[in-house]
Amino acid sequence: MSLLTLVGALPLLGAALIYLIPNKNTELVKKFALLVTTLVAVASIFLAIGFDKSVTTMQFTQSNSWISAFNINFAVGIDGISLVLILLSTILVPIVVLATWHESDGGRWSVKTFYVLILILETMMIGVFAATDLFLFYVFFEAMLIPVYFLIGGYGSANRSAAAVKFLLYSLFGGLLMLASIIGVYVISGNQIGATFDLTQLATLEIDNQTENFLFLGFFIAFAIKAPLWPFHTWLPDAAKAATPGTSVLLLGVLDKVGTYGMIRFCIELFPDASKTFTPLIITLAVISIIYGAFMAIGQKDIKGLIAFTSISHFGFITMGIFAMTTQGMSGSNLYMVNHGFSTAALFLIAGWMMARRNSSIISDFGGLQRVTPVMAWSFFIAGLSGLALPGLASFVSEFLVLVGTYTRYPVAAIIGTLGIILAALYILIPIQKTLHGPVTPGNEKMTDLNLREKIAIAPVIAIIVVMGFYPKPVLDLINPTSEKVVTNAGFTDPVAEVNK
Amino acid sequence: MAVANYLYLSAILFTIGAIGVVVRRNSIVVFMCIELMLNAANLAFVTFARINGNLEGQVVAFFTMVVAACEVVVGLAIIVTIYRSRRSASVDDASLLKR
Amino acid sequence: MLTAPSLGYLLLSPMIIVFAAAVIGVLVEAFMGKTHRAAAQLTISIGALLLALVQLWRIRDLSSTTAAVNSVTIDKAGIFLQATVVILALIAVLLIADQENFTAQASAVPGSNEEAVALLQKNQQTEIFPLFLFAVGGMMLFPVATDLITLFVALEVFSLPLYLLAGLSRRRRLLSQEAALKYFLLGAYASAFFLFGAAFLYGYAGTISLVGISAAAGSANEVFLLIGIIFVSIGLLFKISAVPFHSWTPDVYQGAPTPITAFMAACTKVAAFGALLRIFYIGFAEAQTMWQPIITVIAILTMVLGSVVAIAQRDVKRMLAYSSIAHAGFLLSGVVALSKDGLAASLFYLMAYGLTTLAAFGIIGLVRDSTGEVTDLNRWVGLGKKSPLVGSVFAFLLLSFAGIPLTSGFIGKFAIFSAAYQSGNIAIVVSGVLASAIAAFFYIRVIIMIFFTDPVNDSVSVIIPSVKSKISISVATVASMVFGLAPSLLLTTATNFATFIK
Amino acid sequence: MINFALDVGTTATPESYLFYFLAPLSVLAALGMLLVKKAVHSALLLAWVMISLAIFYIAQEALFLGIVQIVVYTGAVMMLFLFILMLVGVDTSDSLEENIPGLRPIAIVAAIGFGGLLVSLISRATFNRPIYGLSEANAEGNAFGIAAELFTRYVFAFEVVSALLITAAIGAMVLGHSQKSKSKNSQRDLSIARFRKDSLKDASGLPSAGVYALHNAVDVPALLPTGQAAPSSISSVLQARGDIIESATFEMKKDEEEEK
Amino acid sequence: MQTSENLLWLIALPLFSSAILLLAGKRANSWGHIMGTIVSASTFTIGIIEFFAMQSRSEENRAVTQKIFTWISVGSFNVDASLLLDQLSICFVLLITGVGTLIHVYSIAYMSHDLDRRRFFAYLNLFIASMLLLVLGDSYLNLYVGWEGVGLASYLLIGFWNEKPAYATAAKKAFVANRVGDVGLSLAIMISFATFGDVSFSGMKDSVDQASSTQLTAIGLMLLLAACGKSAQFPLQSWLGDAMAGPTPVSALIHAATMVTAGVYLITRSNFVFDAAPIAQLMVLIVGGVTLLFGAIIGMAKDDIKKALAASTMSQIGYMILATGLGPIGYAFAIMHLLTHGFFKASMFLGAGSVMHGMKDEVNMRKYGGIGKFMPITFLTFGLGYLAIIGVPPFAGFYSKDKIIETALNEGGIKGLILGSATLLGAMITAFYMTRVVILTFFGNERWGHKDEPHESPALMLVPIGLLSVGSVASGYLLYKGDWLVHWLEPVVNPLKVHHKELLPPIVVSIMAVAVVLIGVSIAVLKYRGEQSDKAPERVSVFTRAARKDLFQDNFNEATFMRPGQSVVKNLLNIDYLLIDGLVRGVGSVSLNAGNKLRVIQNGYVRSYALLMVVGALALIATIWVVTA
Repeated sequence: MSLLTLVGALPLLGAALIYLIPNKNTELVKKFALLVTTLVAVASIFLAIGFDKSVTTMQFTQSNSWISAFNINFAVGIDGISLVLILLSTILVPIVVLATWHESDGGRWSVKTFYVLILILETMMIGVFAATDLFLFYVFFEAMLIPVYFLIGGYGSANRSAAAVKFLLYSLFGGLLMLASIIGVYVISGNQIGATFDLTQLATLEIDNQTENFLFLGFFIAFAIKAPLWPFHTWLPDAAKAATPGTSVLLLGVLDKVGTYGMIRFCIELFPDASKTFTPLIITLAVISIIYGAFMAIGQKDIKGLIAFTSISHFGFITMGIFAMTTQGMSGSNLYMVNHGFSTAALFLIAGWMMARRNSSIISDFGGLQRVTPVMAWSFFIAGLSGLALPGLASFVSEFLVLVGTYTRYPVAAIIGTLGIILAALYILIPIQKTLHGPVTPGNEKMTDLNLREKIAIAPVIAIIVVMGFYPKPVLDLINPTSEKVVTNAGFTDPVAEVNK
Repeated sequence: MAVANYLYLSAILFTIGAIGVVVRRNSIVVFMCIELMLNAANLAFVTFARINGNLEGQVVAFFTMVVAACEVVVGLAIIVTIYRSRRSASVDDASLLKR
Repeated sequence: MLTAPSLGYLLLSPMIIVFAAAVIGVLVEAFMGKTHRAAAQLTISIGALLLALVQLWRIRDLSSTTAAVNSVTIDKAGIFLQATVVILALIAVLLIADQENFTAQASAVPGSNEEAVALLQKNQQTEIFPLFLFAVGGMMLFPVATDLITLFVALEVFSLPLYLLAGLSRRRRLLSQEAALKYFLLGAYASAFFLFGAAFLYGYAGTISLVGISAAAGSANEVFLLIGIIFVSIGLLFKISAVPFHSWTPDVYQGAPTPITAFMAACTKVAAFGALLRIFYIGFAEAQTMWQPIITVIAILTMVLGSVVAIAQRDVKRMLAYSSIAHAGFLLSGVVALSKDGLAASLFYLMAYGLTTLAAFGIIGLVRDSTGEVTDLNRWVGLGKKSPLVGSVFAFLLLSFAGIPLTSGFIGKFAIFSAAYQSGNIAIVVSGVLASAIAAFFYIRVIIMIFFTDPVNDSVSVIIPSVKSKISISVATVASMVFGLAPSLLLTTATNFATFIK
Repeated sequence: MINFALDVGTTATPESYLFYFLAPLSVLAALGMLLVKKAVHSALLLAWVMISLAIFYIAQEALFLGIVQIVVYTGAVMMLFLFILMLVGVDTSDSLEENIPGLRPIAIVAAIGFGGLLVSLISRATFNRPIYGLSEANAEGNAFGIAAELFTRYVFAFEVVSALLITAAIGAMVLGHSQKSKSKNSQRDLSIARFRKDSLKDASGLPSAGVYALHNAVDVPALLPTGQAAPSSISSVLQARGDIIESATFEMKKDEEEEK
Repeated sequence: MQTSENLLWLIALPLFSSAILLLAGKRANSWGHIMGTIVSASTFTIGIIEFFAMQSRSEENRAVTQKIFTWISVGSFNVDASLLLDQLSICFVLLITGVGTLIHVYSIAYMSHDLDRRRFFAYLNLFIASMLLLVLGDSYLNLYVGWEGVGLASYLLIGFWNEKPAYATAAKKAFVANRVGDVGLSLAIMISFATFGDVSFSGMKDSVDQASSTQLTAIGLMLLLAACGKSAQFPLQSWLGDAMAGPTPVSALIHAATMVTAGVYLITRSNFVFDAAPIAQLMVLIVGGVTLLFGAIIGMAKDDIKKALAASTMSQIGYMILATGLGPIGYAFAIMHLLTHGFFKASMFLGAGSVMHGMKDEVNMRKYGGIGKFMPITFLTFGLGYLAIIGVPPFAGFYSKDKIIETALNEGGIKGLILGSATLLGAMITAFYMTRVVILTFFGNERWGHKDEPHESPALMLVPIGLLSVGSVASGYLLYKGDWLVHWLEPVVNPLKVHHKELLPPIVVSIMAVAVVLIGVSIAVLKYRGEQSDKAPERVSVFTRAARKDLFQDNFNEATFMRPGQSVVKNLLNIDYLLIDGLVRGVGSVSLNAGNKLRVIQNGYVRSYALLMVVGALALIATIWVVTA
């Protein structure tokens, strides 16, 4: 069994053990969950250490026959892209657990169930990024919805069940379209090279244009919903508003990345020709997402809705970078996924603490927090600055890479995209002004600042945001070879600078 | 006269039976219409047996009669049961299960 | 002079055992005292089914077209289907054994004194067991029958007991009797269509054996063949509840006693699909190009209508009825595929769906108030809070119906759509996928009601199931779970057994 | 290619006379089934159709079936129908008005379309083989031929039919037979009960329905010596059904006479 | 090129200091300001050391670099975090750290009553670090980091007293306006990468000949946009007036001496682009010219002393930008004016701060009057600054401004005429409004309403002002003498490569300049010599009204960007809910409706079920009827 499988199985094991703890002993449940998730994080760091950056093939591979009738294997393995996303997930989960210590207390179900769901979700998250078998990926992709559905529906705030359903239905709809495409790919593979779900083998298929386009769309719509790309985005604000902050962090920080990850791993790698055909369309959608999400964010009254829409804007950047088909765009997008994960996590966790203290998520209910709760305010501020891609903080590098990468191929898209930079200033600074600045609004005078637990939880995130802003190299080193490979395999080479022609 | 005429007759009787089920409300009459349809089918079998020159069709018709007899027993039992509870043999009255 | 026909008793033994047990059951009914009748009947039923299963295991590698002088073909797929029926029936019989669901005295007028006395005396209609066994026998015969008359007889053999059983509910007897009446009238109606079609097939081919029909290609123009195919299909499509021959399903599912609904939903589907597959794969395979578009359209209509109407249902049994309609549509893709893969997928799907259905109806039987089962969805609200285990299991089953990965429903759907896609029938795959999306909506709605809504102050409770029900529900659920997580075993078996011989 | 509708199996003239005589009649009878009000008339018309078909069977060299059709079908099955009709109320007549909106027009259109298309389709059939006729198959007699098929080729189906018969029997029993909750009272028990009651008014037994009344139908109450109606004289079953005729018209008009 | 290990410290020291001050929280209250000041002073020291080290090297070896680490490397996009100190940057380093240190000292006293003084110093240090990074970065991307860093510091400092919503809004406005400029910078970088495959100054400079003029023009225009944002040039100037919400030392340091001049630095640094892109260069001229008049006009109408100074800053930077548009020779004069301006404007701002300090934070000059006698030292230093800014010889402003006017006139033709008159007109207006400021503040009747007399500020404030006013007296001559600065900058901007013909002798130009200044001063003296009301006159000309409203710039922005923006947001919210989400919900309700409609078929009547079957059968028969026809 490879280390990768072990990392993936660990949370599941933890969930099983937690199940044995008596219901009443909630503190023990929480501590144990923290322990398990931290262990997973540490184990995943060992993955990173053992990862060989010099090769672009899958590493830590393992393949066991699962459903022999369809030649489905339990096949996992990681390359640079998947590794960084797995790291993102495994690092975020313990932080979420620690940060949202009391989130599960008032839920519909027991605290224990909450952590069992979280741990199951963690396994799924690792699985979805590690799967090298298309079918296995799909299984994780869909099965992942269930714990999230219950996390939103069971522990969320008002409107949770409607939001949970919307989330689930949207995702299922996309998933089913993808299923149709998967079946198509599978059948075609059966006709050409013997039925298989192995990604590397599937990438070698020769599919006629029309079919390829349809298959591509099946995958793409599923991922666009997941990502979410305009106009498939409407589930996200609702879900983010209804979910607990912790769940939202996982939802926006990790789950949505499956969409953009899928675009790289499946849309582009399996259907390079169709990707080429649809690139203009997708770039257009991405640009619309950037601007649209930003405008919508400016108009939000609810802090969670705001963060959700900023994410839509950011996902526009990520998608744009991916389909720019340049190494800068591709690496930038990958890096952006990681950075966005941490920035949004920080924003959402702090917003969560703010909301828990004020018992409201309406932006205008806050004000003057910088006076009352300086540490919280500062953390929020820094997270916000990362959200607006301030140089020196994590998002900048990735956003800039995306823009540069896009500019070299699609200058107009990049130019429109840069407008997002201005709007970002608005959508971050307006709420910051309303919440942190100004006179202290009535009701906030007695608000307490972050306690030690919360400080410990947020510190690593802030640290990562800052460090990744100045020194993204270690992560880029992991990402670069793979993204170069993806771009090359898709039949693209980076545009050459004018002076070097 | 063409043997096919029997088939036309069979088809017409079958149609009448099929429509009878739709238009009549008395459950016993409805059931009788179904019997008419079975008879129509039997006529077709017998006719085809003649055309095909083997007795299989007749055997089927024979089976049909037996089966129909059993069906009648069960069907009438059900109708009577309903009648006893509802004091009505109209199929329209038995329409609580809907939508 | 006639020469005595020779029968392959070994190959027929599973069916014969079941029929014999039914006859013994009738004798028990006649000669045994009231007190031990139920136990004896249950023992006989279980024993016979187990024995049949053992026999099926013993003959698993055998095959013959002449076991019953050409009217029955025992082959791999047939044995698999028979085994499926028997296994599902074994689970169902445990649900049926819970007499709480059945009327104490069918002949007593509902609400009459006589009924009250019968209830007071704890009378039982133990005739249910022989009727059940006859039905099982018919269901076993149906998918292996290879001539039209045996098909017709088998159809009636399993239908008649079901008509009767549908009317034997203990509570809401008027509804139950109405269900019986509707089922009977429409069932007989459909049989008439079947028979009429059979006549034309006979007219076309000069024989009523399926092999003969397929061999007769060219002996006449296709008019009679087409009339025959259409009308015979109507009879079978009725049994599998395909649109537009589905109308009976919701009414009957709702009105019949829940264990019977369970049995009906699971086993009838297996038997009817078994027969349908055999007829289309053997009898009509030559005319593939003619019927494929028609069946495709029906399949699409069935999935879509089943899913769409299910959304609007307020009664859990009706909802599952519509869900079963939708699933019939999915299963028809396997028929349309007309390939070994399609057959294997159908076999898997039938087993998986049957298990899930049994468990789901089993659970419906547990949700009650003082007047009996509560099937009104609005009163299921908050069930997950009252009984987390039952709620979770039901939710799992719904997810399996919805075809979420890691459930057997998903594997089934995947297998069957792959086969359909493989056969070039992409329209059916796309519609199937879209219908699944619609269908997901109502399954999820129920999950919301169970888990995410606060219970109304209403005295619905989950009864503590009897040991029999417990075994039945848990076996079905666990099996369904296992086939979802590790479908290989069943899939491989299904693939190995996916052969019809001519 | 043989045009089925025109050429296949041209029959002898007598048979065609028979057909042209009986076929329209049976079609009319079948249509009549749909149109008559009373169920019992429908039953009789169906019996007529069945007998016509029996004749056609015989004409088509299916002697055995023709007989069975008359004996079993028309004789037994139809009698069963009539019996049940009696039970349910032989007089009850169906209102032929439609109460499901839109059903009838659709049904009529569907009927015409269904029948028309079916007939038209049959007329399109062509055969590549001649009509055989049954003379060969019936060489040893029609009954023997059928028996030969039934007991060899279709023996299994034949055996299985027994299951059907048993099912039917059990079904009828389940739905019809009531397990008596206690042993039935004997005549002796009944007399003792009668005399032990408070009043000896009806110790001599109840009058039969219709006694002394102007009409002796079962649903007309008997008249007591006083000339008043005795409701107890009517079967409790009829009473429960409400099938009881207002007795006033049959009573002796005592008051009027006294006045005179 | 030589390397130096000291450069990192220039940035790291203030950055760490800032971080420490922020993280330490209240514990650092007692020593935070001291540390901040010491750190700033040490950067100044390093700057001095580097300056002398540089001077001691031969001309071609003066520039030094330091590579810190590889920052971003993807495909052909490689950017190191690496610093470059050359003749141009050292000027800035010295200005930033020098003036910065003085302002740190000043702030110790000025902010002594503020509870958050520690935080203030943290921000100041953060600013110093970012500004140094801006001028030391060896590529546009590194510059960009500093560029946004100073924007952030500016945001934090303007909004230092953000309890007042107006101040917080001003901070936000500044940041957003800057962001518009930043878009220009980031686009410039993108185009540069697409054109040169490189974003470092040296790399681009080497292959500038191979680039097409379209690309270079695009880069130039985008850089100009960036400069407009940062340096408050037309049309992005509107934030500067509002930025006066920040504490006065901030206005002195950031919004007068250093940050706002970053645009000038950027254009000068990109001289190789602009020299090859005439259209862009022309745009620079236009922007500079428009802004210098624009600022001057606004300055005439402002009653808020800080806003009047801010308008003047805008105008003076207009001069600098205009100078950079004049080509190689102009760069040096732009930098010269930038440096002298740094001294005298900082001095005047601090003087204004001193006045406010004595006047209970009153900023309205109409409520001043006759302060000169209460605050003699402030009056003196302010006066020196005043003389410098209006360009009276031999004060600093004279040398630098005169050179710009002269170069503008020397452009010749219509261009020279327009530019010359603009600069001369600007000089006249400057003289007018600065005189107005001085008269209203230090002369005339006492118009403050309260009993307490204004008092002189503490020494800790006066010393820095004094030192700066020394600068405003002397710096001009020192830089001018023997064209020192022009020679110093030669390796960077090549000012002497292009020979300029002189249309007018320099002395004539100087006389003209002094003449217009005198006219301006005279008008102001005539207008404001008598008693003044403490209220602004209501009945004023259209021009004054327009000038008071910043020439309707805010109204324009509001009408052009804010309002439409708001309505876009509002409409999008509706569209999102009604159309996009509505479509999704629509699908849901359509299915539900369909479900409900179809349920009607299930009417419970067994006969209609049978009919449905018949109809179904009919449809099938019809199908085969058609097929077999």
